[in-house]
Amino acid sequence: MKRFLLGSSGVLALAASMPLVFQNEYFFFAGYVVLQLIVLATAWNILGGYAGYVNFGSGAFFAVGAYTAVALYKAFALPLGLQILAGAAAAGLLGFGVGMLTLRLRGIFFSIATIAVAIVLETVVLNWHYVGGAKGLPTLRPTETPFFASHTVYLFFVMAVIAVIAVGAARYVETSWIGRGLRAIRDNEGAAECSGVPTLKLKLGAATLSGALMGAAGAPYAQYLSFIEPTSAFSLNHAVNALAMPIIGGMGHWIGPVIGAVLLGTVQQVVTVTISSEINVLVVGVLLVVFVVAAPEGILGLFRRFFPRKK
Amino acid sequence: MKIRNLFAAALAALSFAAVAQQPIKIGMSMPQTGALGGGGKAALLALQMWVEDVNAKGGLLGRKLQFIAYDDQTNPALVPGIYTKLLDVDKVDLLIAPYGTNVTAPIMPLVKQRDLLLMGNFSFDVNAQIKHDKWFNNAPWGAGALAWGGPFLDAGQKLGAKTIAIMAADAEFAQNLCTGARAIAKAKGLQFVYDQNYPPNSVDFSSIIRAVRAAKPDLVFICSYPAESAAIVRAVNELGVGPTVQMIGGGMVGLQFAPIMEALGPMLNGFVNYNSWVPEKTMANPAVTEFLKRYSVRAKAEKVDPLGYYLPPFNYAIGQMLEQAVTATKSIDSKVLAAYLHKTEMKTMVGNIRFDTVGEWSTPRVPQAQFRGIKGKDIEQFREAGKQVIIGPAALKTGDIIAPFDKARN
Amino acid sequence: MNLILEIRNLSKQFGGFAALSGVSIGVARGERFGLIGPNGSGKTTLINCVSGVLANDSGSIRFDGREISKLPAYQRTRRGIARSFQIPRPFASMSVLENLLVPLEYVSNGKIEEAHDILRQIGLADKAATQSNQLSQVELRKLELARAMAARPQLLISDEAMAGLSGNEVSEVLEILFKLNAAGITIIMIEHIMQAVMKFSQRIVCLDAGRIICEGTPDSIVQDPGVQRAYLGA
Amino acid sequence: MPQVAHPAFLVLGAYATYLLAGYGVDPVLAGLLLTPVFFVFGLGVYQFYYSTFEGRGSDQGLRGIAFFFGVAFIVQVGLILAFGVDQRLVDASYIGTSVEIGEMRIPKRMLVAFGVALALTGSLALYLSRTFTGRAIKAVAQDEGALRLMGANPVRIKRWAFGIATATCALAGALLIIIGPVDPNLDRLYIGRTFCVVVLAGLGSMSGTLVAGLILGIAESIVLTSAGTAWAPAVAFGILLVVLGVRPAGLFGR
Repeated sequence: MKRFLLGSSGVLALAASMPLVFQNEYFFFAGYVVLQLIVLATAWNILGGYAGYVNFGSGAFFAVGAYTAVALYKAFALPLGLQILAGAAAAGLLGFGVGMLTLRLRGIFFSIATIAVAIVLETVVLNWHYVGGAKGLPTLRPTETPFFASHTVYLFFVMAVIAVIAVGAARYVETSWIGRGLRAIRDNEGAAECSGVPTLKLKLGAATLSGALMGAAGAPYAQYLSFIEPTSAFSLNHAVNALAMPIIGGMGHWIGPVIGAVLLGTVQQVVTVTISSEINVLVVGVLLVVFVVAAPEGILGLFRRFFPRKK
Repeated sequence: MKIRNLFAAALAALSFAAVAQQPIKIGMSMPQTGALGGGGKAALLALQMWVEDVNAKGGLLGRKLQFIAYDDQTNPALVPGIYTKLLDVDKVDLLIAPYGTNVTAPIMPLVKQRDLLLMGNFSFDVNAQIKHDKWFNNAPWGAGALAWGGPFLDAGQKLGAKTIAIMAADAEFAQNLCTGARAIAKAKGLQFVYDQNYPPNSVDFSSIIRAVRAAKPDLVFICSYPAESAAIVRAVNELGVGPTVQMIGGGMVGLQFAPIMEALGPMLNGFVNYNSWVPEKTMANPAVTEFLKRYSVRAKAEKVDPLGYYLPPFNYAIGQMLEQAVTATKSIDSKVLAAYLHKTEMKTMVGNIRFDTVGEWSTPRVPQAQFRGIKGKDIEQFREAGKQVIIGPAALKTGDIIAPFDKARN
Repeated sequence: MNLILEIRNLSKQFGGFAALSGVSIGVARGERFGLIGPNGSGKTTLINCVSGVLANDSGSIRFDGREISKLPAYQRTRRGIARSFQIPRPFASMSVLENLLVPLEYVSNGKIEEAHDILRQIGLADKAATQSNQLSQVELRKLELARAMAARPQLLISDEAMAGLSGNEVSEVLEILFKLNAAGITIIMIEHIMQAVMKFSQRIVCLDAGRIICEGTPDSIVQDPGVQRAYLGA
Repeated sequence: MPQVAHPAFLVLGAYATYLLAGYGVDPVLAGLLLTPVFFVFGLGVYQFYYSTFEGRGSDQGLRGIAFFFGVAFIVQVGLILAFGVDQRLVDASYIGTSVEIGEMRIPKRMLVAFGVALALTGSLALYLSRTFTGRAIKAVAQDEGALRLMGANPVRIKRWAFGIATATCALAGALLIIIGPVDPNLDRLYIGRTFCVVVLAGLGSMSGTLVAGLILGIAESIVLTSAGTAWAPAVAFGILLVVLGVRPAGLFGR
């Protein structure tokens, strides 16, 4: 635990000192995306990797966070911190609802249901004209950001904080008693219940936490783009990334999604700049299939295979 | 010591020379695929022609132009990223907006924040709320929907229309235009018998056209994007809108694009739709004719819109405005250029333009034209006058409307 | 008689099919109780209802004097009902030892030593670190029992723990169950292998088509014409 | 089997039809010509899936879903790369004309699509109920062990079923592009519609599928014509969610 705290404060300090090293705004613009992916991947892994419930609707949680933030900003001009909390709360609530679905639905049916949730919510937002409906809503960023070189840098730092919190939460879940229970659920839910694991409670908890973290990742989205619009907020790409990155990084350990997100996120950013944004999505899809087929334990698994730990 | 001084001087001279020779970078994103991709490619070609023309004359302020354009796939979410990259990585000097309202809206906050000049590109009312003082739109419709929807509804009123049906895409441009058209229709005392938004990228309009038909309207005002426009024209042809309809059309983007005109052919007959430029005698001028001749040669080679009436002249005009402003002020600074654009009349091949406070044409000019006598799918027939007869506004009018719609179809 | 489990009038329907209709059974503390019946007679449904995997439609289930039929399965486990599954359901991604740590953590707050103890008792001590999807059939059966033991049950339900095992392996598992019973655990055994259930049980109930057709000592059960009919289909 | 790539294959079928139609082939004929190709393609996909997941018996739940999800995604992005995000459509004599019955006008393309779809569903139902392989396919969903006892190899049956399902996509894709223009992102909507119909019908019920399809179609067009045109995309998924939540066995399932 101590080592982790030390490590995470190190990461934050590093994030804070980035502006001294990098003058180019674009670095932060791109870095923000990578951090956002870390949060999404880590959050997905809590329900998907640990408990084995494959969520295809990550975009919905992300967008609920984003739109909650936008609506509250428009209505009460809430500061970003509160927007994030509210976004996380709303998406957490949605997570709780999706958790209730696990009562009846498993495997592929649960996954399809999450897609259904995403599309129904997207249609709701399409028809919600207060936040711009289908045409979207431009959002002005605050012109001044105290202590930070620019608003992008500020958002970068905020997302770094969320990422550290997300990874910390995932690590706690994994290493505490909750983690073993979730793994038991993934392996065999019936046996888990009969071994005294309160499966419903754990699933609800995991779904809520996972949803809330995704919502937190989505909350600053509108400020980041200075614009929000349903198609991209609910984009299937969020779902693919959230799912692909833990699988590629390795689902068993909290560092897996982080590795996956950093690796893929960076590749994506580079590819977007140098080749095209289509190829970058394709890269994710292809890597996903390749890893699922050839290296089911992800990069972590490969690493362990080549450097077995001594016991 | 001396040597070092000499070295420093040489370095300074070198870097000065480098600055002088460095090109002026002009950056933009342009929909080259997706809903607006067809029009976007044509517009891009016109801008490239302008850049080539200027560079052939030796550039601006002695510097060559470098043109950087990315494809935004008509996806609003990609646009802020592209413009951030244009500014921070590519370090462009001047910005042009992508063609279209929904892809322009997301960058308005960005340019306002960084206080940069942005040349608008056929978007509609994007600056109405943000009121950025360095925004200048090349589109001829001016602020608000009065100039746009007005002539259509005026003609409808003259025909004695009492009821109107409105169908609009759930997208920025269509919603803005529609809101305007509603206000005008209300002022004229028209009764709304159908008023629905349909989801973006809808492909099947049979149910909607049936519902419109059942409402028995006199006028049908449609605000749609290209693929939907084509689908709507098809559905109207298959299902009919009923004998009550006097006029149909108004704000359908896409019916100005040659590939869509070619694909629809005679199905277009009778539709009344807005335009920016049509080959009628009230609009022709030698500069545009000369440009279109050069353009169509290039367009055929690059397989983009061979007619190029709608966007290309106006995109070339963006270039002409930049050229005039930069040459006159000897500057590429946003503030200086914006001030010049505000106070000076701009001379372009699509006419002389003065901008109002929100950067729109102070004297709008939107012809509403009716498709007539189109036979078969030959694209060349659209080059003749009389195929798209301007029915309003009065200054541009080249013929009276034929109504009802069913009669105009034959 | 001190009843640890008291089932009254238990019914369960699947759609229009009555899997259990009005079953009443009492099991005494410390008893070795056998449950037999042909395939589809409702044995597994019955213990699924007892362990909480399924909810019964009507009737009551009292455990240790308290009504439990509305409790979720994990709480029944925490009160002392543990079971093994007919088809072994190991936590495949975990080692054998970790499999035991799940109930230890969630039910009994036991220490890791306890898990080692159980594995030693059951004869899996040398497999503690093995991933559980690498086990042989008999080892999987033992793991099922071991994991049930880790919940420190008062009542252990063994669902066909010997199906598909060889003669030697059957006696091995039987021996384990006898030992557990000797330590004070009530055991309900569901079994198809007649010798085993006859040898083990003090009392046997035979189900057919969701009803109890007879109840008694092993000897009397064998003689019962109803049982013979149910099994031989005559 | 967690086949979530099915709708993507459907769109792939539509694009393949578009390619053939470019050479002047009638779209329905093109769909028919494509079925064997898709059949073989389906066999291949299943074989690959089997040898990497089912055969190895490795945690196929999560990774199987991820696999097909990835495949669907690759198909979609591949189509975008190959054709762009623009809508594509085909031309045929029955597209753009309609049959008039009094006040009603029914587009011929709809009649053609309806007829072919009905014939396809009918022949599939016959195949599944009358032939040995057909019945084996229905059986494999319920009890693999029993099937093995009957002397049929469940893997081969499944592979065959997968091939047929994929082949159906070719023809269905052709119908899709006859009805209206297609774009690569269409499969997302069809995930909802496909699963909605299947779940509504109850897995494995052919006649139920027909009724469920009708219900969904009518519900969607009621929403389109009445108050909330803009709500149409949510219809399929809304029904799906409600059915999943209330009656997972489907309206016609047992």
